[in-house]
Amino acid sequence: MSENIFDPHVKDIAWCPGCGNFPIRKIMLEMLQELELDPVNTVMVSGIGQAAKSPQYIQANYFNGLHGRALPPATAIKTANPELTVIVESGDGDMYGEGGNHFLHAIRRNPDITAVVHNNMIYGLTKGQASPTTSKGMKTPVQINGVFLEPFNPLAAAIALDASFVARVNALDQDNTKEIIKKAVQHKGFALVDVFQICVSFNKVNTAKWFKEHSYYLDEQHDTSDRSAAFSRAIEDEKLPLGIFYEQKDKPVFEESFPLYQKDKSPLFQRILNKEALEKIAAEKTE
Amino acid sequence: MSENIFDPHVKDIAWCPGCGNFPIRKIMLEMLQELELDPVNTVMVSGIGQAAKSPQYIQANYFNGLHGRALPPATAIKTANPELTVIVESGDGDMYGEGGNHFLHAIRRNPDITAVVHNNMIYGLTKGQASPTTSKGMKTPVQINGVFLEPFNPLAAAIALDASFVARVNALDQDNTKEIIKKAVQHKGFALVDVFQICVSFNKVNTAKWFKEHSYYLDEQHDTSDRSAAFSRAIEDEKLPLGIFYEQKDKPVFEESFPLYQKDKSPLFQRILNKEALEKIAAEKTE
Amino acid sequence: MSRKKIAEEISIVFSGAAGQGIQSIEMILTKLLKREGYHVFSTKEFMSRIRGGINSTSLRVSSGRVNAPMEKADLFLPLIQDTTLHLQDKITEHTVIIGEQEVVQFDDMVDIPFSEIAKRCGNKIYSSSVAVGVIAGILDVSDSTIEKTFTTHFKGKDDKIIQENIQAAKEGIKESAKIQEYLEVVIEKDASVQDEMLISGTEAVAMGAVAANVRYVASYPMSPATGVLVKLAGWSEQTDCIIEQVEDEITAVNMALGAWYAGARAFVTTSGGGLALMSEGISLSGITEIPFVVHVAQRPGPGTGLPTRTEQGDLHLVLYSGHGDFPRIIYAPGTVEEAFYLTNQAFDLADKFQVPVFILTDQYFVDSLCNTPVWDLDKTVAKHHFTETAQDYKRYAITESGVSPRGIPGFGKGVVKVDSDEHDEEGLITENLNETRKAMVEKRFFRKFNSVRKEVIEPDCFGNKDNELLVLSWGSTGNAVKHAFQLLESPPAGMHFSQVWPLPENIEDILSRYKRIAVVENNASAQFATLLKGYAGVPVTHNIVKFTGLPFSQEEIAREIQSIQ
Amino acid sequence: MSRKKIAEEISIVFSGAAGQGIQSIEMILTKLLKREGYHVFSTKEFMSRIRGGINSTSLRVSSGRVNAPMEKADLFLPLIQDTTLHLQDKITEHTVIIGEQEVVQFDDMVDIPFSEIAKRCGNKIYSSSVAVGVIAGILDVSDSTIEKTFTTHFKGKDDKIIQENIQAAKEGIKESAKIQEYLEVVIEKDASVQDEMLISGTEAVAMGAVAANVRYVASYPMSPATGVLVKLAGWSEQTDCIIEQVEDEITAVNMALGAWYAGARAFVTTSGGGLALMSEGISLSGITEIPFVVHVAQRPGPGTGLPTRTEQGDLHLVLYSGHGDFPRIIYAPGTVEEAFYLTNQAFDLADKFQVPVFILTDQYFVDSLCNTPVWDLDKTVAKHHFTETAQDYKRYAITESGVSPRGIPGFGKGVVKVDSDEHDEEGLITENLNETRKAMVEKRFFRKFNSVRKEVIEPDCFGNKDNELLVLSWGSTGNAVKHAFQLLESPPAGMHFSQVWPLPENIEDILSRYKRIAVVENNASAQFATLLKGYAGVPVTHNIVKFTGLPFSQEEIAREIQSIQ
Ligand SMILES: Cc1ncc(C[n+]2csc(CCOP(=O)(O)OP(=O)(O)O)c2C)c(N)n1
Ligand SMILES: Cc1ncc(C[n+]2csc(CCOP(=O)(O)OP(=O)(O)O)c2C)c(N)n1
Ligand code: SF4
Ligand code: SF4
Ligand SMILES: [Mg+2]
Ligand SMILES: [Mg+2]
Repeated sequence: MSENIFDPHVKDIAWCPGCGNFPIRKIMLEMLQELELDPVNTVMVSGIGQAAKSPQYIQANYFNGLHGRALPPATAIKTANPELTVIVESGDGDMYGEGGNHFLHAIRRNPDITAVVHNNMIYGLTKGQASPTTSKGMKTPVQINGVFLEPFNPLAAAIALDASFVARVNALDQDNTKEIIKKAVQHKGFALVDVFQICVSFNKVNTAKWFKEHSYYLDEQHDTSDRSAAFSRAIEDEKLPLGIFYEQKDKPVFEESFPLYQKDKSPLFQRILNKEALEKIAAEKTE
Repeated sequence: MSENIFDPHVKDIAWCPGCGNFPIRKIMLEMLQELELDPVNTVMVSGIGQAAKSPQYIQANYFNGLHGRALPPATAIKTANPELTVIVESGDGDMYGEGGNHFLHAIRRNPDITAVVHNNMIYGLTKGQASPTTSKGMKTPVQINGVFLEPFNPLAAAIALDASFVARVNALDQDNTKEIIKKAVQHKGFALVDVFQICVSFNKVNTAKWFKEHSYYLDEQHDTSDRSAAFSRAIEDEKLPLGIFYEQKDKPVFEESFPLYQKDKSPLFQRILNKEALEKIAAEKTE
Repeated sequence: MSRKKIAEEISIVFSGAAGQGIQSIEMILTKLLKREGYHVFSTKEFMSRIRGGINSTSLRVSSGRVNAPMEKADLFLPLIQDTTLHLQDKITEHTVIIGEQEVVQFDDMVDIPFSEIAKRCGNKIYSSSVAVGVIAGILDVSDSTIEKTFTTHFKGKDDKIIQENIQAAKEGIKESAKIQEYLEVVIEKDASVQDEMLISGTEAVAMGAVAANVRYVASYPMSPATGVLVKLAGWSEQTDCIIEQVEDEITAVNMALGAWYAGARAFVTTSGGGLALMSEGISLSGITEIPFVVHVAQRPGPGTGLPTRTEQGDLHLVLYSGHGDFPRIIYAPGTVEEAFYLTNQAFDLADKFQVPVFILTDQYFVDSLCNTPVWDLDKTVAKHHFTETAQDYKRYAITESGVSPRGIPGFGKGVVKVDSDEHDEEGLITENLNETRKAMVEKRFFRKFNSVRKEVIEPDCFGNKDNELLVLSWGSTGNAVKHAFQLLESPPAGMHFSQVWPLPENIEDILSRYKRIAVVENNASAQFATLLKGYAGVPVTHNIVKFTGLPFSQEEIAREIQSIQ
Repeated sequence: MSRKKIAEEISIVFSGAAGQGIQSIEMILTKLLKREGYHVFSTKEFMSRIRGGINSTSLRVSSGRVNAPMEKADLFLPLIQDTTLHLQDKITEHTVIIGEQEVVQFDDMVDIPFSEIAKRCGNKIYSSSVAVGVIAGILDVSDSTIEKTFTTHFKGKDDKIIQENIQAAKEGIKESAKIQEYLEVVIEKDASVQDEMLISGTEAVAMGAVAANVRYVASYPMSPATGVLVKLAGWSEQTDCIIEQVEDEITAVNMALGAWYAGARAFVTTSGGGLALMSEGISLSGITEIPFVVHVAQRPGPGTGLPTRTEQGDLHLVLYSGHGDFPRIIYAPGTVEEAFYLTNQAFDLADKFQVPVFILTDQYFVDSLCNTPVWDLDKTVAKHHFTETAQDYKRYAITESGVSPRGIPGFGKGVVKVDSDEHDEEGLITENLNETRKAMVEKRFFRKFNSVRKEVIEPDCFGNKDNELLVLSWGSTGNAVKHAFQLLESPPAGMHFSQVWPLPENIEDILSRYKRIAVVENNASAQFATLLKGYAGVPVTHNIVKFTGLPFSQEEIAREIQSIQ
């Protein structure tokens, strides 16, 4: 395969040896190349955490913002310039904890962006506290009696919010995962891909073996256009289904809803002041 | 009926004549009295908005906090003193907009509190902008081309979060509503009651007539313990079902999960410093 | 009451419950009087509710520009009985009270049966028009002005309704004869006013943003800042501007930064509580060097406070919101003109210096209306400061000025890496402390601060410059101080700051000439005084503060100055 | 290298990658040395990653209390090669470098094959124990101390493993002979140290909270503040304290206020970015007069900045977070003792005055360890200040002191109404501006501020009080300044502030004695200096600032002082 232009050939990657972020990075680099995207027109957006360091290791534009706050700038970037491909990569704590409210409302907006959530079911960077997706009962230095809270089910929540593309994958199953992320990026609208990721340093419960044993792929019979069915699959909890749960192909997207793009497709940065409009507003005030 | 001790007989209520908050207030006052609660052990918690003024007009303890932030203090109050009855009353903007992240995570905690959301599908106090539940297409001074975003479906979201009690009622159907809110308050765990409320000043779409025509009661056949079924009913959108959608009777509650209450039920304010514990910690440091 | 001659200026106060129509009286009357050639200024105070309660609007009609609150009313027109004595201060023995005796009771008042007259003209709800007519009559407004104004104001309504309203106003003019018994009003008209705009603080800010080519507004409603959002939304079809009402204020700032990053000029409008929530995001602007412009319309805090009232209590919040050290710019307009041009400039400097810029107004300011000359668009700027990137583009190139050329994604051959972690020139996370961290702070904070300081707006000086007493003001209190000076026999020196941060480099020199300095501000803790002491090293000898939620009136300030003169 | 006699004190630096074991070397070694009767102080700096990179721990072992960072290392023990020259400054020509030649290369070094020795004792991972042994050998630590320390340290582990580690340490002692060629170490031991505690800044804060009867911790993890959460969680079964990791920092503050409202003492720990998010909630504490206590462990900003580094850059943020005016208290401990007692007092004063109280530390401070005398619990307080309510209880009764008796729900016959809107005495929303609003601001802000001010902690004075130069410090830099004075021939006057807000009433008097004032602080903008100027009206003539993300060393401060003396 030819040289991947998205690979900046970083010397020192700040993840632990064996971390599940490495296979995700590999998938993302290949995906970007195979979709023939252009680094100059691709923007990676992230919050803060181990997963959120991902854009540091991809040669493209990036906006490495605040913990929990990846979705608002991602939405705005896409809205300000619909010609850009905007991909969010961040952690489970980032997206479902600190960023929970943005998760709710970004889905409602349905901008044409993709959110790849590295779900290691733990707070990695801050050294192993429970995240919203940590399994009940897992003990950590803060949850000393084991996690009590119901784990957040991002798929069920996204389906409840009528997200336009909802999928779950396992980072260690690279081929399937890459194909699904490709579809997510190609999907027009907000695409959520929750990625099972191992954290070798802090999550000793949800290991590679655990993920393998506790997951299976949705089969052909699953109708991805059936919201109720998708929901029922999403709340399965003995074995966790992988694949595309729910997909709406024609859901209107946020940035296209604005009349200014219906008149003219050019990105906002290319537009200059419309003096007449201002003069007209001022003139009305003299009446 | 005897004098209602929860009624402070306020002279001037700051709601518009004809506002749907009045019938809700009536229901709440009667409900509190009929459940034989004691004002001294009842705490009303709210954020900011027209709905959030409700505690001002009820003679009980109250915590009238910040816009969007009713659930964190409510959870803490219940956790610090499980002997109190804690009821949240706030608006749709407050709970599902500004407060969205707390909504997600309060449900995950499942404290034994009740959230009564006055859902007038509009921002009342700030003069009529879209709320998360505003219907698509509704025009407002800010949404001049009509609302584009998918309305937030609080029931579907709560069921996706595996809330322990999820109901919807219509404030104008006082008797049924009162009975359901009573059940919510009596339910052990987090109870969400989304209340259809008219706003005569700013919501000219979702009128009393509209609510009546667009809703019907779930019948006996609906199995409130079936999460998938509850979800399917929650996403119905031609006619909106009313009643209890989903109920889990034995879901463990947040405040009881703490070992300290397993040892001793007394509220935290009654506990004095355990000097020995501190001395022991200090002694370990001398080792 | 004895007959009083009113020359130069008249002050009129309307009061009523929310929803009773004093807002529409204000709107028509100000238009009408401006069209007639009067200078007008109107300001309102109202409760945080949609219906009921008691609100008021105060109007000054004058032969010259008089844009400041006044304490006393020459005319008082209550639509309901004010049982709370809310407006007691406005009424003196000289105040002429006009009202409908069936509704309001005063010992000595002119009874005008508004509703009855209105009903006669076709509908009880025309009583606002009758009231408008009464004032128009006192002020000698021509029938043609009445007709024109009502016709444009009610544009789109049924012609019958318009005519009936005009009729109601004309009946009001007739009734005004009753008032002439008490008042003789002779105010000179000024034809040049007719071509001026009638503008609120809200509109001035919103138009300044439009003049800056604003293309993205992300905001959450919050009084008293919502007006700017509503105005920009209302114009958005003409201005091709994206308007997004977001889920919370954290989203607002983070979206705005995303939009600026992608090359669109973004704007946020909020009040203190909302800004408090943006604190972390403002710090993100600081480290990423992404421009940010926010309008903060202050209201009294802490907490929810008094949502519809006024205060200048968020200066410290705005100056220090966000963790860590980074430069910022704070404008505090005192007139609608300043609001327009400074908002416009806010975008230019935010873009040029890649810093957060704050426009600090308050409820009193945004909700006041006055006439002002049509903006001179030649004095505005709307030029982008970003550059086309080369392939080896580095977002945080170390430069002498502290400003690194700002690229945007998709424009040029390079990629644009912005990072909230400390970073190297390329934008990659760094842990090189002694070199990279140090160099970045020196660039981003020290050198850039000096660059920003070069474009600071000097304070506006007035009064008697040689006096040993200097009276300072900032933001919305500026005009009230200037007007107060006119009430004083021998005014001291005056200085008004429309930019409150950074302070001018020579601030110490400027201020050290004065033996005594009094700072007038609408907050309890004398925030600007503290700022001056902390950064200019000058002793402020008098704090003239007010924190009731109401603005200073000119008389109040005059009294305060007198007491220290 | 020539043989050097080390008396009184030795400084030792370990470096290695994250996960390589320098943390466990630090933990065992400090315990060991304290048990042996040495004063120990250790401080660390590390990258924001879990594995890899390069981190270091600096240890001072001394005959007296020496709790401040030192620039130079007497001994340097790298576990990996430092290619980034990160620690270059620590190494002088006198530094003895100890290492495993296979791993690290220096021109002149003592080769000790740690891994080989470790392997011989049973497992390669025992090499940390070998390293511990080497230092123990140099410092003449007895075998019994080794045995005791390892046994308690590894409590719960397999006996075989413990014995093998002890063996590894003993082998290390043997190897230390090699170092004696270069160094002669004679440091007096102090038996009283043996009974002291070995405490980090983190533990001191956490224990201060425990001593205050903390019952509710609501926090979100954030370096460097997470440690306090982890400690309190670890002890929570003994202390019967509720620990809740919340979804975000906004929840933390609002939950804490709910808990305090219901009568439980609540605590929050965070860093600058998290505090920024709490800004609105802090204002809620201000208007509702609900107590609030938050620990803010500073790190360099803006934005995410340098998550694992140190800075004193959030003073302004803490002082001004929250919109509107209300009193607050800010403590900035400079020693673990201060951290313990002040955290304890923070709860008492928050409860008594019903205000937000901040404990301002930083990464350097919380991550440093030293020995300190066991706390005197008689000097702590844990008394509630709430009252039982009567039926006509009014939450916001107007009082002379500005403090209204605080009732809590369910305790007494009354109901407790708290409101973030401006309210009357009962807690009901008010729009009465001239009376109620005014009275509430006067009570809540002015009078209460005066009450708070009566309990301000005076600065700690040292050095030559009659010198014309005063060197000021606050928070974590205090000790480094004190130690710097010992390096100076003629030290100036020194003053350390462990409370930075409010300032003492007589602050101007205290400071005006000095002709020149230098403020030492770990931030770019000289925040405390600005505060002093703004509120004490004193001219600060020198800002000694550092903003690289590393703490001041005593030598650095000494040099800076010399240059202005
Ligand atoms: C406002 C704020 N709060 C807290 C933090 C500290 N913080 C950094 S990353 C992180 C959690 C990371 O967890 P996750 O998002 O799951 O990412 P992971 O490291 O597991 O990939 C936290 C709490 C922060 N940077 N900002
Ligand atoms: C942080 C913050 N942002 C915004 C506001 C302004 N605000 C007050 S109430 C409200 C919305 C009210 O809508 P909702 O919660 O639906 O209540 P309603 O008035 O409709 O009952 C807003 C935006 C505020 N008080 N605080
Ligand atoms: S801590 Fe976990 S998530 Fe972070 S780099 Fe290490 S293995 Fe990966
Ligand atoms: S604005 Fe709407 S919600 Fe508010 S009081 Fe009026 S009718 Fe009720
Ligand atoms: Mg994670
Ligand atoms: Mg509402």
